[in-house]
Amino acid sequence: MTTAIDDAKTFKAKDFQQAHANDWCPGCGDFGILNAMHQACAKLGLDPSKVVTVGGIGCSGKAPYYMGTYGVHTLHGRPIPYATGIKLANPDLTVLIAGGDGDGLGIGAAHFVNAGRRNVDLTYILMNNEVYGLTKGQASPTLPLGLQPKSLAGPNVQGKINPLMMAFASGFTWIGRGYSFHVKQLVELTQQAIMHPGLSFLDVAQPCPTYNDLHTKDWYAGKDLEEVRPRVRPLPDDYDGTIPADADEDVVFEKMNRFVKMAHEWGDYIPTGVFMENKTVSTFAERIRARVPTYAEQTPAGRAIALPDSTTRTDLTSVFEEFVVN
Amino acid sequence: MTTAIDDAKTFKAKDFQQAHANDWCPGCGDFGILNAMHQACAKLGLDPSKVVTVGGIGCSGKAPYYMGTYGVHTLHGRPIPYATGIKLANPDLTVLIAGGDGDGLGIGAAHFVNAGRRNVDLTYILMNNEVYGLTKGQASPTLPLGLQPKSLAGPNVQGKINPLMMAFASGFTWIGRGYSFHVKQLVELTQQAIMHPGLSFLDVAQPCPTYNDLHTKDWYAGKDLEEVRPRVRPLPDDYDGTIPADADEDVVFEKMNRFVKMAHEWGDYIPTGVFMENKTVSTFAERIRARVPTYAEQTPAGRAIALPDSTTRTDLTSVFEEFVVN
Amino acid sequence: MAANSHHGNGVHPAQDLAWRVGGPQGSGVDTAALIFQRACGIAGLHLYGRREYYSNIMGRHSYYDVRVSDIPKTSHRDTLDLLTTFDSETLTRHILAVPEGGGIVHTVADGDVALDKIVFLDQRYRDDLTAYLAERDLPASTAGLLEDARNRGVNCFAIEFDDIIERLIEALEIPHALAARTKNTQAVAVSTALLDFKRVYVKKALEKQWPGRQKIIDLNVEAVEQAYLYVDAQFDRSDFSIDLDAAETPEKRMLVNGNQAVAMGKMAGGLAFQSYYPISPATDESAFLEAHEEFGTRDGGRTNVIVVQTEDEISAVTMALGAALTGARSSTATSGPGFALMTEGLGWAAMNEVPLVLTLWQRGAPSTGMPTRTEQGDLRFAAAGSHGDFPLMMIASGDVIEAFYDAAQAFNYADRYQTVVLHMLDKALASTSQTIPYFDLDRIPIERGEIAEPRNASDAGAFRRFVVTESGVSPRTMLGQAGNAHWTTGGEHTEQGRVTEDPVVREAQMEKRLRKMELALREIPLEEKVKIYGDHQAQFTILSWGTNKGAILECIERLEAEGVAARFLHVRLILPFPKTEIEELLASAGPLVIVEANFSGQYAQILRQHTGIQPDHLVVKYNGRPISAEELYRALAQIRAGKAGARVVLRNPHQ
Amino acid sequence: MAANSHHGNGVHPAQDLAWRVGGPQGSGVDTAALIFQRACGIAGLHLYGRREYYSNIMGRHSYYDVRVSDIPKTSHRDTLDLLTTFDSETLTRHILAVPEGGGIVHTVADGDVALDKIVFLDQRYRDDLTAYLAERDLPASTAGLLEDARNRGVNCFAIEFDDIIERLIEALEIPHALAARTKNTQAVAVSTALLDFKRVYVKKALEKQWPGRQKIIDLNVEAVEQAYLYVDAQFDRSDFSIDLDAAETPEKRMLVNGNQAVAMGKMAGGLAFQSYYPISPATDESAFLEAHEEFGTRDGGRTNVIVVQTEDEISAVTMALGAALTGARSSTATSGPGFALMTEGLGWAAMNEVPLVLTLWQRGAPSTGMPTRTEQGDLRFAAAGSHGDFPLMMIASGDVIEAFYDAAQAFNYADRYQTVVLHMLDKALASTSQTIPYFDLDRIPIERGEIAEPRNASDAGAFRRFVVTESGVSPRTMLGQAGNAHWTTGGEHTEQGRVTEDPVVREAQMEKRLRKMELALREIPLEEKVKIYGDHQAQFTILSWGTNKGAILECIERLEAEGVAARFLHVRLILPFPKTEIEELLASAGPLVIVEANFSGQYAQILRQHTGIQPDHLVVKYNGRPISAEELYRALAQIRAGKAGARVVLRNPHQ
Ligand SMILES: Cc1ncc(C[n+]2csc(CCOP(=O)(O)OP(=O)(O)O)c2C)c(N)n1
Ligand SMILES: Cc1ncc(C[n+]2csc(CCOP(=O)(O)OP(=O)(O)O)c2C)c(N)n1
Ligand code: SF4
Ligand code: SF4
Ligand SMILES: [Mg+2]
Ligand SMILES: [Mg+2]
Repeated sequence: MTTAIDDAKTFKAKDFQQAHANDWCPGCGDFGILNAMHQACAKLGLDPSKVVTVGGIGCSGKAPYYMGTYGVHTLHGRPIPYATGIKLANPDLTVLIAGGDGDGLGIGAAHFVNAGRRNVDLTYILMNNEVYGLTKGQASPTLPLGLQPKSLAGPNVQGKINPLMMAFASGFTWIGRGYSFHVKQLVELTQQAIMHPGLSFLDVAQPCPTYNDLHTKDWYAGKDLEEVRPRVRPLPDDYDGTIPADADEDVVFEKMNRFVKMAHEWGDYIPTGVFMENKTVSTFAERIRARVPTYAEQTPAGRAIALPDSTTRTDLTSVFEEFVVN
Repeated sequence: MTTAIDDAKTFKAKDFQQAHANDWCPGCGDFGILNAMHQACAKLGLDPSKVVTVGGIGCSGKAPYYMGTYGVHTLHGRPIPYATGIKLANPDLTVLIAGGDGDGLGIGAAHFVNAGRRNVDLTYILMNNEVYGLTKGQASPTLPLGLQPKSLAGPNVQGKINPLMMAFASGFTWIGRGYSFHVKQLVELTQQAIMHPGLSFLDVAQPCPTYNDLHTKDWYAGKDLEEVRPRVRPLPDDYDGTIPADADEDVVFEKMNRFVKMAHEWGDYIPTGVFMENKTVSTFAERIRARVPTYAEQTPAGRAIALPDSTTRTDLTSVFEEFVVN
Repeated sequence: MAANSHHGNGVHPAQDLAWRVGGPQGSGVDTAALIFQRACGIAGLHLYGRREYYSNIMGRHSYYDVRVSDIPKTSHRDTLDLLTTFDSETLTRHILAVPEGGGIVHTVADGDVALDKIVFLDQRYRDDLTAYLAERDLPASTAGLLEDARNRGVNCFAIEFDDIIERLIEALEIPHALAARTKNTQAVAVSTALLDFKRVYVKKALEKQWPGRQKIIDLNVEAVEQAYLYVDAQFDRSDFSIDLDAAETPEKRMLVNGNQAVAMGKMAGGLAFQSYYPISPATDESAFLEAHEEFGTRDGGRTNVIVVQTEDEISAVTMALGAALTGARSSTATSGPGFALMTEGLGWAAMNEVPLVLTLWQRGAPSTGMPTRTEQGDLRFAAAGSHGDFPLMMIASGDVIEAFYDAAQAFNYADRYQTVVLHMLDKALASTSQTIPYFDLDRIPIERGEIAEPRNASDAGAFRRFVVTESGVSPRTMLGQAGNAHWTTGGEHTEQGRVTEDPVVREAQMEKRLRKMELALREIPLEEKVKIYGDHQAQFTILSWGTNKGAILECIERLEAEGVAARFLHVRLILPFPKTEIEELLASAGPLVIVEANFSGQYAQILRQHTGIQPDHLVVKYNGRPISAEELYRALAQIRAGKAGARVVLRNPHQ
Repeated sequence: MAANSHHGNGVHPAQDLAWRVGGPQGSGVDTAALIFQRACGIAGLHLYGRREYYSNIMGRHSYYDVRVSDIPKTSHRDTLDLLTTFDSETLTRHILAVPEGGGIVHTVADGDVALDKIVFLDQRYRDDLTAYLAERDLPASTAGLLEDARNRGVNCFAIEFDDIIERLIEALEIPHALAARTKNTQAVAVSTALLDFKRVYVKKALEKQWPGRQKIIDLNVEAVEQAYLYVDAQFDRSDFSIDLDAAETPEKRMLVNGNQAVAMGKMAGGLAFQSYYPISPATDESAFLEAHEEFGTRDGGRTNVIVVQTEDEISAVTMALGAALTGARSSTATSGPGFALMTEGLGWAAMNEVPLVLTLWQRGAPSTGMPTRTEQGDLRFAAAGSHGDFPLMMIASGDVIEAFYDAAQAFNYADRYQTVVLHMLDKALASTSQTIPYFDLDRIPIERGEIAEPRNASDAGAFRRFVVTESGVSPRTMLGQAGNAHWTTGGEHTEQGRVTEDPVVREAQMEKRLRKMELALREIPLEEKVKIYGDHQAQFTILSWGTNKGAILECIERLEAEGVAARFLHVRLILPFPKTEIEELLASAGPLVIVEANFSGQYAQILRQHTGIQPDHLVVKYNGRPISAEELYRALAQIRAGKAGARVVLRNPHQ
């Protein structure tokens, strides 16, 4: 969820851009995703100083450099725990994660899975090109079994992880999919993901023209199909992934079934849109506040730790008493 | 899948037992699981020298010491990659993994998820007690949100991972659930899991009388229910989780829906049995053999690497030729 | 007669009692030890407690040593005055630690158990004992061991707890099951009765143990009464000359162990965020914080520390780093295996100059090692920290009090020098409890280092977070500060934090980062680097680090009492290496003895690496048990007698 | 005149050409370099190639150095004979490396580009160049730089590639797009034409480049022809006196880089299982194995190596350990960040005495550092390896040939001493190619160490896998052997591999494990520990490890030619530390210079730690680029002249 809209100054997409040279390959799908991030932040009226873009390691992981926000370029596979620490310590910040499919679902999968248990208010954008871009095109965990993009010595011997199913099984409360060259829709999805008051996962199909010579822009556009038609198309009109806070079991099961069916659609139809918004789950901040009421006012980043005389503000007298032995 | 039955000598359950003292707590559910492992191995006529029990770290992870097989007590969270290396290097071995819920779905979750992509012929038994037993009762990734077993300072602030859903989303090809005190059923499930020629996941609900004071043996037996009735009961009679090799899309979706519904049942009814056996997916060994035909005969553990004169058997002449520059 | 009269060497003051209680894990050993300690504490005595246990939840052997004295003691004792056993295994394992004049409490049933019926006895130990008994023509059973003990002049007290329970049932008219629940209390009371310790202290201890739960208190008070009566009736105490007397004191004393001290020290130091993954012997620190997430402030309010249990140690360290970037004082705590998973994050922190306190509770290594046994074996690895060259600070605490103040001070170092501060502790300290006065919160300064002002949005260009300065310190900013946006990255970077591969910028940033350690060496006072004990002028020098401190201090005192001048250098700041000071301190030519609880003398290696200096004798212990003053004293005696080699290994097969 | 005539110092033999080609990543720099190298190789010349590139896929600057010579060279050169540029950025970055008499090839368009239009130029470098040009009253553009070059006596050749393409279109009647695809070939041909190198070699190179693809070959052959014609027509080559002549040889030579050499060495050494996670600069080794999973055997069959790409490095190392337990020779390869994640597994391997070869390709550190730049900065961390004390072997290779044989030998060490062998390499070697003869497979022994026989099921009791022996080596067995069942665990264990906390068993196992390293020191011959080059008697000693070897060897030769006797000790076995030999070798008192590519002199620290010996001078470089013979020679000259401090940093702002 975003912080309140700043009405003192309105920021434009260009406030979220960076003049610094971008070193992604020409035609890389990452550009569309970045563009959507710029626009979404601007449309939401965020203050760049209150936004942190957290990157993994990979081509995708360089996104923070191209955002005019605070940028944290973390370790391979670790953007989720970094982002979690940032958000929990300073809940005023809007925290975006941009990372690759290898980063998130390979080396980082334990964090992905366990992030679902927490439902911290983060927006995770997966730049999903089915390969390890920056290390030169190896298979990533989202590359289907048996395919052989150009860097592989043989057909892929490992199967594919379905990111949407993984997010669902892990407990993400907002799940969507976009396509990097459908920027308009992607802006909307990114905005919604940011606005969602919990853990959002936006899987973005991203052509990697350099290494993924199978699922190219043309392929996503369905140019190889008998009847040319984009493979990436919105979810059916009647699809509604929202699980209301008061949903009963039957509603939940019905939603789940539809979700699972749509999440498994992939091939000649790759649905995009909001797959699920689960309103039945409390956020981690809510859970902490229930346990630690002072957290509402005294955040780790915001609270004073020293008295004016620069000695500690902490009082442990009552804690000491617990230990008195005589 | 098990190796061929040894008809020279038949081994009994006691051949798989160990005289060495067991240091699990009295009443620990792990005993039932161990018992089932002994019996299943004996019933399958396995040769203890050809079985490797791979343990994680935790109370559960001590299982290898109580098996009369080769035992590999690995690192916390890592039994899957160890077992994978063992099985790939020596496909003649039957490789069982025994590990805890924290081990498998917390620190080891990245391996769990990515094991699903490989479908190596392993049997993974999750000793699921919802707590970190050996470190004295902290919440594990399978403990539901808001519960407070006795070691916790407050209600659990993290949600629960559904192990069956996780295995499904990851791509395990055999998924079952048993209960540690329903040993007869557990023996059958363990046998089936071992016989399955791919990656099997057997989630076993395991009371931890020492730390999990919520989901006790009595609780599983439903003694607290209005109408006393075991919570752990077999899947409905008409449930059939088998996805045949030639299943069409509709069948797959129907199976999936039923699976998802049953996998989400948890509370007053905790279904046990075989949730899914997916026969549509090739094993990793098959995939390797397709790429490396000699693997069928020359396994990493079995192949010769030296000539009789103790120089290398490797011939690289044709490889050297690739590099000739002049 | 006062405790320990059989130690005729005159070193120990009148009151110095070593009591050990042991039994299967989960059988109430800890409760018994706590009641005993409370009783002694109430009687105004000082306590030094130490817990040993297996990596097991229930059933395997554990024991608790309590040393009781008039003045504070800083080591456990290998020789016991009284051993109280809950089972035959305990008897077996510790009976040889009781010398002539000492006492042993055991149940009648445990008095004759064959060694090979004791399932958890290590085969090695069983074999050794069997041989020991065979040599003496005694049976391989507890009966044989007890006979041997009696032959050695040990007083053996066989207790029929059922008799006490019977009398308790009679006295209170309660069911058997209830009466039987007082077994721990009975065991304590039998012990204190044998020591002729006033029962009123034990009774008061029960009130502290179960405050407000009067029924339980009454029940246990009666159990004490009956146990005392039983002892009086059964035994002629005149054989057993060890007594325990009270020593009233007005001072309020806490009984605190290392885990607790560090947790409180962190709270005092302003810890705002701790992420952790459970691992022995670190867990209890975080569990303590979790149980104290909200606490008071000295300006009259309340505040909190947020504690997150993560999915693994990688997440623990990187989550703490995320929090630290926002300005929150952040920390994580772990042990060797967890630390191994944190090293990548540690390098990232150093590269990005993020203040992070990483508390490392060492345990028996390598690998899983001995999770519940102590060692100082992670020093080399931790001092390397991560791949590459970078600034790393490392401090080590010697006891519970130091652990508290160091834990707080670590945050000041981290903020001032903007890097990781590794706080080295170990299992020995984690489960060592000491009686100490309240910690002094006035002595906890908060120094946050150089911080940049927020800027106007009009200040063009990214903030120069990593500006090259002479000191090496670049004023930092926190995520979310107006106008100070910049980047952080594990890659080499420009002053703004953008990845760069420019060779000159690379050199400048490397040099800047490392310069901070020179600054630290200039700024940090001597006493925070090395503490000198004993005779400052003495030539005979013992050098050590961490928790060997207590045993060494006792040895130094004992040597002093014998007229031998010795000096003890306790290294507190391990990294950056205080070369100038240490070279100066070691310049005088006397024999140098280094004491470490690891195999290879890891600190000795660091010392030689930086100074070329080698110890004349390296005393090491690596069997998972802490060094005791007694064994160290013997080793020093050998060294002084010229009978020791360059390497002395402390061994004790009976622990 | 033969190449390098402007180097008047007489050290280099007649032929010694330094060519550099650079351009944006993905623009064909590597292809151009390969064609050039093939042409030179076919002409019988020796090659030393080196690749520098950014952590980027497309667009950022990369370059390739090729040194061509009659006799093998072992270092790159900082001063270039000919620089061929694909873009203005390359011109900017390298023009100052071309001295008087050298040549530069650039396009006409690149001849006048403002520095601030070159987007990827580091601000630091742009500022420096701008200042440099301003001092000389020249514009801040490539035009200014070229003018400066001409002023310095450099020959600048502005090429209009469109003209060549035009002629090619005319000659072959092909579309423009097709003709334009020969740009790399043209760039090579323009360069070789300027060097007056016979075009036939370039043409032959094209056949090797695209074997069997005659259309492409024909097209490119014509491009060569047109380029030569263009150069003849446009330039008066008499100004540019550097030539390249052929030197026929009957010897078949391979052009192999470090990644390839290690992969082949592992195959030769019997590698059966490799698991890995991609990371620069290690990936190419595993990718090579993946592409050669099946291969021939010397007994006429075929066999394989199984390669698994894992989800992370933790999985990579532990999967390899699983495979190793079955007896398969197993390995993994990584770089610093990946290694940080492998340390827990490494400790487990050492604890369980599992043979494992871990190949560590070092890169700029700490943290993510400079992924595609070189450094020897992981030594300290890798040598610590994991928490605790345990046996660890570490070897380091100096060049492509050593890398091959070491990679094979590492498995013999691993099997013999049953522990981890860390094979230290670096990015410099990964992307250094050399012409070398075929490796000699007869020189690859396979020694599997002590292996236990399978037992009958009737042999009661678990197998004593960790039986305590005098040598420290316990005969091992493989999972699945009949009757040898036992356990392995990261916990301290009995001889059967069961977890134990018994202090005596613990001591015995610790001592046994560490004893193996004493055995290794006794058994391993001197030349595998330290190799001595130069004048064995000389007092002036250079000591180093790893890939600095090449640059040092060239310096030693050059010094020899000048009549200065110097000795070079190349440490090959880093751990266990060959104390006896090194102390003996360093006993003679001459000045000692240690050369390392890291900030702190990590090997110098290890040396001092073990021997107390300190170098008189420590020469370090840590800007991510390998040490060149030229810069090292200058540093040594300063040292010999008494003008250098104890610490000499090699810097080069133009790389
Ligand atoms: C611990 C560690 N291992 C490996 C690497 C090397 N590495 C850098 S990027 C990358 C893969 C990136 O793939 P992905 O996450 O899909 O991102 P993409 O480049 O495709 O955007 C790897 C393996 C690393 N930086 N750190
Ligand atoms: C890297 C590492 N971190 C932490 C630990 C400490 N540890 C030992 S067992 C355990 C948890 C075990 O829980 P689970 O996997 O659920 O097994 P259980 O004991 O419940 O059977 C932990 C955290 C460790 N051994 N290694
Ligand atoms: S390699 Fe692929 S993902 Fe990376 S920048 Fe290039 S096109 Fe984009
Ligand atoms: S703590 Fe729980 S899981 Fe562990 S042995 Fe005891 S009962 Fe079993
Ligand atoms: Mg990717
Ligand atoms: Mg558990």
